[in-house]
Amino acid sequence: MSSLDNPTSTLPIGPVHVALEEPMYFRLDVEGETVRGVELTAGHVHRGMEALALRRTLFQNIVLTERVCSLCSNSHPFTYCMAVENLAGIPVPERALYLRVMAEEIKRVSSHLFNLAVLAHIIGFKSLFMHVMEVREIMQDVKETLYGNRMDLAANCIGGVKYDMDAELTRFLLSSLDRVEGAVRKIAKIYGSDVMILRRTRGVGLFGREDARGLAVVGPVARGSGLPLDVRREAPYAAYPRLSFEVVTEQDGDVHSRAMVRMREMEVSIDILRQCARDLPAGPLSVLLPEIPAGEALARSEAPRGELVYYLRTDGTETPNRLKWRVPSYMNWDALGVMMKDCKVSDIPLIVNSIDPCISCTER
Amino acid sequence: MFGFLKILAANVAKGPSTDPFPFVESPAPKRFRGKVRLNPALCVGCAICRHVCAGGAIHIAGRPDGSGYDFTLWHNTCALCGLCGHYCPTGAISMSSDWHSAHPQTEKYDWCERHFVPFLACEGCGEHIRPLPSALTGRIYADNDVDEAHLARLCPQCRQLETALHLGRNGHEDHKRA
Amino acid sequence: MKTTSGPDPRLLHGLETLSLKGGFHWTEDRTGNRFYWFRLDASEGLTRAAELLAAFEARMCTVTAYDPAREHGRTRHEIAYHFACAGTMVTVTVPLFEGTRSVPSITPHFRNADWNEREFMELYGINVVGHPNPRRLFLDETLDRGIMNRVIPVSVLMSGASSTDLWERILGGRGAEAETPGAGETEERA
Amino acid sequence: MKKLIATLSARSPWLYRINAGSCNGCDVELLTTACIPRYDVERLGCKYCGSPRHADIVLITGPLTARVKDKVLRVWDEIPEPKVTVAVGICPVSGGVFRGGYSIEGPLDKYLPIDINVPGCPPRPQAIIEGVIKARDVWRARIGG
Amino acid sequence: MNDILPALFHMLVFPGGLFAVAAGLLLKGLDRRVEARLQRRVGPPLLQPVFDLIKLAGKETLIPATANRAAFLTAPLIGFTGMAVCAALIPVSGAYSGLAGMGDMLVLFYLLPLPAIALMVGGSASSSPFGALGFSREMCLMLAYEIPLLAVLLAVAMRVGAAVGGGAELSLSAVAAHQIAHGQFIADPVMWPAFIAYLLFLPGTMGVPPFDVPEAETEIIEGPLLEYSGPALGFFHLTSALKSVVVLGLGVAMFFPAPVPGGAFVNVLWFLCKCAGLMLVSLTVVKSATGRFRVDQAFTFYLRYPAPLALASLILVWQGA
Repeated sequence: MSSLDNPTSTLPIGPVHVALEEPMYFRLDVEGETVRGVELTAGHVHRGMEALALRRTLFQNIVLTERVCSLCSNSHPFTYCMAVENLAGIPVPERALYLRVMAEEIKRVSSHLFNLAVLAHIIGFKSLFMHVMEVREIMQDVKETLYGNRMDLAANCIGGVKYDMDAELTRFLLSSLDRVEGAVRKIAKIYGSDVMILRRTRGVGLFGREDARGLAVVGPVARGSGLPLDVRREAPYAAYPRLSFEVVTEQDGDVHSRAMVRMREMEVSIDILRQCARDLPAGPLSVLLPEIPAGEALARSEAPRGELVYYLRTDGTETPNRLKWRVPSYMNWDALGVMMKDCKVSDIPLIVNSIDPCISCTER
Repeated sequence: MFGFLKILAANVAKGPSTDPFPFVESPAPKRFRGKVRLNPALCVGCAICRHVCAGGAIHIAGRPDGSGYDFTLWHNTCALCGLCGHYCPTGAISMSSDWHSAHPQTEKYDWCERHFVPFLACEGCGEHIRPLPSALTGRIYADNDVDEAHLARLCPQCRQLETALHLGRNGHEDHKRA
Repeated sequence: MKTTSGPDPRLLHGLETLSLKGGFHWTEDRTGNRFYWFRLDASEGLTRAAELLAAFEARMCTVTAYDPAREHGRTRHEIAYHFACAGTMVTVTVPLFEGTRSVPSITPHFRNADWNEREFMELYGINVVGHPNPRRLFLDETLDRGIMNRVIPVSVLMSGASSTDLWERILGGRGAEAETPGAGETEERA
Repeated sequence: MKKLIATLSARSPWLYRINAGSCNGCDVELLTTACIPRYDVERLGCKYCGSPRHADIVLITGPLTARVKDKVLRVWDEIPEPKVTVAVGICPVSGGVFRGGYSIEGPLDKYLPIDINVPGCPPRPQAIIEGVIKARDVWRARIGG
Repeated sequence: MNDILPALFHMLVFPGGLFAVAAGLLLKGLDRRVEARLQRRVGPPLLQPVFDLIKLAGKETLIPATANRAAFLTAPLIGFTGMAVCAALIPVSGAYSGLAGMGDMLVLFYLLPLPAIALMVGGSASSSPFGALGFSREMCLMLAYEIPLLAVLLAVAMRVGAAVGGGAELSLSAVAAHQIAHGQFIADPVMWPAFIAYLLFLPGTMGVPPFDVPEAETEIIEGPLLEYSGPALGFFHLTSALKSVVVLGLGVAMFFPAPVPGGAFVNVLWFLCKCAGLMLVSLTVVKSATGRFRVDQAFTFYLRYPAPLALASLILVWQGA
């Protein structure tokens, strides 16, 4: 409607742009306010981490992988450690398996809260953004109290975990979970009924089930399009085989349904955390390490953004021969092409945020 | 919108949730991983901390005169991962809950944890060595009735010799008793 | 708890026939998840393997190129294609002979192989025949193609992150550079 | 008079953040610090702005990767003088765990005059506030207060 | 000569000029502080907008290389001058009855869009693609909110006009005087739809959520303001402060202008309180409780709700209800 001037023009977004948490460059062909073509240039956060990993010892790589991305920062060392353990056949103690799941789910809740908060930020709903971020602060406090850092938990080590829970910390965790759960329910109600949110997110960034299958998307993007993909269910690891949880899906495949998947997943995660706190077995936190033999191994996990794959290849020395990881966002970027087709300029940040893209993960 | 007004009203009623930090100190929780600290009395210079440090923050160098070694940890490249403390065999390295890290650029290279750890002369052969901390000797010789304090002040060779002799003596006595 | 029962035996059999002699085995993690590993005869087999995997609705997870030996002066590559198929992982490895620097693209069968292939093109300097969009992906133009092929000398492996230049500034003349004291080392390693 | 103006001006430090290839950790913590009620930098007069041209204090995260370098330097140039630069996290200060990578151009002080460092991985929001306050003092001194 | 001096005084000191600037900045400060409270924050000091302006005055003004210099630099002045004139037209009952003369409501109607036009000029002069997008969005939004504004003004003018003998009374001071004598319009059910329409018009003209589309930070990085810095940016802020006094003062004059007993000083305070009240209801709370419309949604919103409401009042007035 505002295409008063020339029919198409070029609009650059990024690499340094407020709506993008991270640098990514989009070149849009726009016709008034309507997007006709998208071309993206990546690589601004490419730090050459896979080359660095070959120069670090197997221990140093725990820390290095944690810095792939700080929003899913627990999933990386966790899956990396699983790859080492799969390779060397290290039996991780039962207690450690539960503690690992706890760290993972705590991160998932705060990661999803962050994504939902940014959604509100993008549509200019500042108060809601702040409200959700304040709820996230409860989880940040949990992380800071349990693990000593608000982003990078440093919970994992090869063969187990580095930290323990005691009665007092468990009490603290459970009471925090109660607070978060109450707040999340209220937030879910707002996201599900607020006129402003519904008008901005319903029917925007449509991504159908067939597209989801064809582009092999993962995580909440796939589940928002009705595909029940979840590594925790498909190939259970750590303590997940002993926990009961639901794989959340939504059918509409728009920005709103991806948001609602995350919303409902938080409640599932809170439930998993309660189960872990209840069933936490006694025992050691980690095992003594054997020599790491030469070989290759894979490990998979469900990070907050979807399936995460680690491939490790060793040659009997202290440094890996190859360490490669495929992050969930890597699979989801292509989906943007489908979602952004003929969308409005105002909806671009919203659509980009709806795949919860992690650029630092993708580019390493 | 109207649902959200309720939250706004509740917000006003609850009052600000702002941390009064710059005006009042904000303590970190007990487990907080802040600046790394070294207790030089416990450090034996094994350098496992340097080995596992992904940021390359730790530097350990002996003095040319053999009087001891310098331990330097540069906070500006420390990722606060805590692996050094986790793998430290004597518990010499720990994470403090000190999170104050802002400093002007002029202090960039001085933002360090520095310690000089002296060597002592071995009570056996006189060579410069780092005595074993009591925490460690206590653990190693928990089941033996040896003079731990003396053993701690021996170089590895003399200590080996001494323990062998000791075991030999005891073993001999046991044998005699039997 | 597992909802899936593993890949179709016909797929496994088909991949096995494409493999080198003895180039097939499987491993299992502690939870009982299986990983199938195939080593292909030659890179031509890749296209047929991809066809087969696509027919059995495998999902391409990722592709890893690597240099198995990391020897000085020689580069030899292997490319491992990782697929998820009915809840298990199937890895198809294509060894490239020394001097061979190209593989066929599998994008006709797996749309999402695009980025993966561009990535090993730029990082390892391997050519992909038939790639629809062979631009650089992440690597800046100022950096050489095939940057991962640079052999890393073993001496810098251990603490690659520290440079002497930097430490001279930090130490600021305190304590001259000397080697790590040996004291204690032997005990702690034991 | 000049001193008074400087003192009053220093009560309005507007923040701008640049991501020079960060892993998100510091970046998210910056967003948290700059925008949420718990830390409320607005009570210090700070405002978080979207355009570099409105900024007084620029907070940079990340180790400065090869591809982002020119863009970061260009954006930094667009910030009107007088300005103060703060490096947040260990990456811009020293390269952190990424130091020595083939794609890392940092540390940042090779290219930009840094005033304040706030190391940490990531630093606590309170530490970032402390950095902003120190930066504000630098800024006040720079405009003559 | 005798006419010019007071006029100049009204333009430069009270209620235009100094007073309006001070009042505007104070209102902005209050707005930010109350918004902070709604969001569980402490918020900035009340005088924060003043500090911001002092700061901006001392910064350098960067001009993009590709910009049209003259247009880029004059744009902020256009809006400022327009609003300074407008401010002198607002009657402060009990202290100042407005500039004598007919038709100042029409003048206001024509001058009010000036800040928006200044933004459009500045945005297109900066030659940034975001500025251009901001331009088209501002234009679109302006078309939408001017319709209800016109209807509201006419409804008020005709209501007063009908009472004094037919036609429309376009003098604001007469509008205020009429209400002081015969009861305020806020207590007049016929005028309620118009009042609601005016409340809905305010966030649009002030560019706050849900109608901040031309300056949407997360979409087009503050659009037209993106390239401005230093004193030039300061002028835009100043204009916005003045404009808030103008539109809020206009609302007060049109719907509840009655003074309180006491001197001029008390009534100036009373006027400010009424402006602040109007601001809190129509701007502060609204922007805290909503997100941002897409530009097409904002456009249809204005055509769907405020315009019919204002027309309803107008028709009722016309029918002589």
